[in-house]
Amino acid sequence: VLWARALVRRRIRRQLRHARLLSDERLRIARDLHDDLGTRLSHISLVGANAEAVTADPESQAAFRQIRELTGELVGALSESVWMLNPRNSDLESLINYLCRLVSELCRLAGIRCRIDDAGLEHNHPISHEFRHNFSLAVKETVNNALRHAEASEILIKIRIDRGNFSVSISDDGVGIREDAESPPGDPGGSGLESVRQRMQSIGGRCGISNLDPRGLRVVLTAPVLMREG
Amino acid sequence: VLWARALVRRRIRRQLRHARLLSDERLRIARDLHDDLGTRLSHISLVGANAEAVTADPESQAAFRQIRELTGELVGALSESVWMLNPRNSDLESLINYLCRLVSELCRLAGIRCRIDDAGLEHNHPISHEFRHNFSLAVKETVNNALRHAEASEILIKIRIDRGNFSVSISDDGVGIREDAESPPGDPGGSGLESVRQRMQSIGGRCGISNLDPRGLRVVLTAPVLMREG
Amino acid sequence: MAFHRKTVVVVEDDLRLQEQLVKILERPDDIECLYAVSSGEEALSRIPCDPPDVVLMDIKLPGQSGIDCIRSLKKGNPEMEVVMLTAYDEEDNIFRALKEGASGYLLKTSSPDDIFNAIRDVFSGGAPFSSHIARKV
Ligand SMILES: Nc1ncnc2c1ncn2[C@@H]1O[C@H](COP(=O)(O)OP(=O)(O)OP(=O)(O)O)[C@@H](O)[C@H]1O
Ligand SMILES: Nc1ncnc2c1ncn2[C@@H]1O[C@H](COP(=O)(O)OP(=O)(O)OP(=O)(O)O)[C@@H](O)[C@H]1O
Ligand SMILES: [K+]
Ligand SMILES: [Mg+2]
Ligand SMILES: [Mg+2]
Ligand SMILES: [Mg+2]
Repeated sequence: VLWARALVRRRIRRQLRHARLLSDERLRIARDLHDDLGTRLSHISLVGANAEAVTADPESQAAFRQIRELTGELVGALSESVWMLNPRNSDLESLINYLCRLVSELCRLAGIRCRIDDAGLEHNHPISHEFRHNFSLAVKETVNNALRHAEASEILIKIRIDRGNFSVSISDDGVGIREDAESPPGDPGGSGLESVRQRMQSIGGRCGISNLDPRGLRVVLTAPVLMREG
Repeated sequence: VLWARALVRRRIRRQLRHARLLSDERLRIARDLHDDLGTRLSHISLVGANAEAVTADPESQAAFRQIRELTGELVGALSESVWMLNPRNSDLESLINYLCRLVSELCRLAGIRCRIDDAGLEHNHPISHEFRHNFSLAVKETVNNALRHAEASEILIKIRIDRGNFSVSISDDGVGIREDAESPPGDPGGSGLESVRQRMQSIGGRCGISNLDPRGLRVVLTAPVLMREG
Repeated sequence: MAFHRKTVVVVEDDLRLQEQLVKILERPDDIECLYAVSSGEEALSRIPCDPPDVVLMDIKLPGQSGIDCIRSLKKGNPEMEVVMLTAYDEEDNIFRALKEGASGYLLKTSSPDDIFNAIRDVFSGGAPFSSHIARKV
C-alpha cells in the first residue's frame, strides 16, 4: 500500500512539473513575441503621430490618426494576451479585476453606462488557464452582443461566488431577443452565442439566457471553480 | 526485467506526450496571435496605402510609405515566430529553407549581394525546437552584424552537414574585426555576438570567428544535430 | 503660476523610437527635451549631473532595467518625477515601477496629447494611470 501511494505521489509531482513547464513556456514565448511586436507597433504609432503633426492636409491627418488608433487597439490586444498567459493571473481575484476593466472599457467605448456589482467579494481561489481564457472570452462576447444588438441605455454586471460556482450575469435594458431571432429564416445567424455556449461547456459550466420584464435581456454565465492546472 | 522495461517505456511515452503538449501549445499561441494581429495589421497597411495614393504632400507620402514598410516588417516578424513555433517545421530541410529565405531577405533590404551555397544537401534529419530557434536567431544576428558593421559588398553563406554536425558559415568581404573592436575602451559593446555564443552553446554547438585574407570576416556556426524533443 | 518650461529626458534603447519621441516633444512650447540616452547605465551617469523635471523611462532596457534605474535616480534626487514608458500594458512591471517611485506610466502608442498631458500632470498631482491600475493601487 505504501508503495502504491509513493507511485501515485510521484505521478502527481510529475504532472505538476509538466504543467509548470507548460505555463512557463507559454509565458516566455509570449513575452518574447510581445516585446518585439510591441516595440514595432510603438514605432509605427510614433511615426504616424509625428507625420500627423507636420502635415496640413486634413485627409492625411485623418489617416495618420486612424493608423495611430488602430495601432493602439493592437497593443491592447497584445496586452490582453499577455495577461491571459501570465500564470500569476491564475486566481479568481485577478480574473474579476480583469473582467471589471474589460467591461468598463467596452462600455466606455460604446458610450453606454455600465454598473458593476461584485457584492464585495472577498474569497479568492486558484483557477485554471482554460477557465480564465474561456470565461473572459464568454463575458466579452456577451457584453459585445448587448452593446451591438440591445439598443440598451445601461448594462448591469453582477459577479457572485456561490458554493464553488463562479457566476457573472450580464443584464441590459434593451430590446431583448425575439423567439426566432437566434436563427432568422434563411440566415445561419451569428456564431457568438454558440461559441459562448461551447466555451462555458468546455469548463463544465453553462450559459442561461432570459428576457427581462418589461424589457431587456439577461445572460448568466456560471461555472464551477476548479483547481489551477497550468 | 520485463517490468523495468515497461516502466521505461511508459516514462518515455509520457515525456513524448508532454513534449507534444508543449509544442501544440506553442503553435496555438502563435496562431491565435497571428490570426488576430494579421487581420488588424492588414487594416493598418490598407489605410496607409490608400492615403498614400490620395495625398499630394510628399512628406505625408514618405511617412505613409514608412508606415507601410514597418507594417510589412511586423507581419514578417509575426510569420517568423509562427514558423519558429510550428512543430511541422521540425526538420533540417525546413530550417535550411527558412535560413535561405531569411538571409536573402535581409541582404535584399540592405541592398547587399548575397550568395548561398548548400552543396546540394540531400540529408534530412529531425531537429529540436531549441535547435531551430537558437540556430536561426544566431544566423540572423551574424548576418545583421555583417550588414551593419562590415561595409561589405557581398556576403557568402555556406551550409554543410558533416558527421552529424550542421554548420553555417557567414563570410563577408568587409573591414573585419580589429583585435579590440569587440569591447572598445569605455564602451560596454554590443550584446549580439555574446548572445550568438550563448545560443550556440545552449544547443551544444559553437561559434568560430576569423578575419579573412586580404579582407573580411568569417563566422562559422556549428552544432550537432540532435533528435527532436518538441 | 509663472510660465516655466518642463524639462524632460528620454531613456529609450531603441534608437528609432528614441528619435520619434524626441521629435514629438519638440512641439509644445511648455515642454523641452534636454537630451536622450539609450541605457540605464548612461541614464545614471548623466541624469544626476544634468537633471530634468521629468524622466520618461523605458521599462525594458538592456543591462540595468528601467525599474532598477528609478530607485537609484530617486535616491539622489527625490524631487525628480519618473514616468514609465511601456510597449504594452504589463501589470507586473508597472506595479514594480510604481513601488520604486515612478509617478505613472504611458503606453508608447499614446497620442502626443496624452504624452504631453502626462508630463504636465505629474506636477498637478494627477499621475497618469489607466483606470484599472488606479483601482488596484
Ligand atoms: N443583448 C441582446 N439584446 C438583443 N438581442 C441580442 C442580444 N444578444 C444577442 N442578441 C441577438 O442574438 C443574435 C445572435 O447573437 P450572436 O452573438 O450569436 O451573433 P451576432 O452577434 O449577430 O454575430 P457574431 O457574434 O458572430 O459577430 C444576435 O444577432 C441578436 O439578434
Ligand atoms: N561582420 C563584421 N564586420 C566587421 N565588424 C564586425 C562584424 N561583426 C561584428 N563586428 C564588430 O563586432 C562588434 C560586436 O558585435 P555585436 O553584435 O556583439 O554588437 P553590435 O552589433 O555592435 O550591437 P548589437 O548586436 O547588440 O545590436 C560590432 O560592434 C562590430 O564592431
Ligand atoms: K518643445
Ligand atoms: Mg455576437
Ligand atoms: Mg550585433
Ligand atoms: Mg526598450
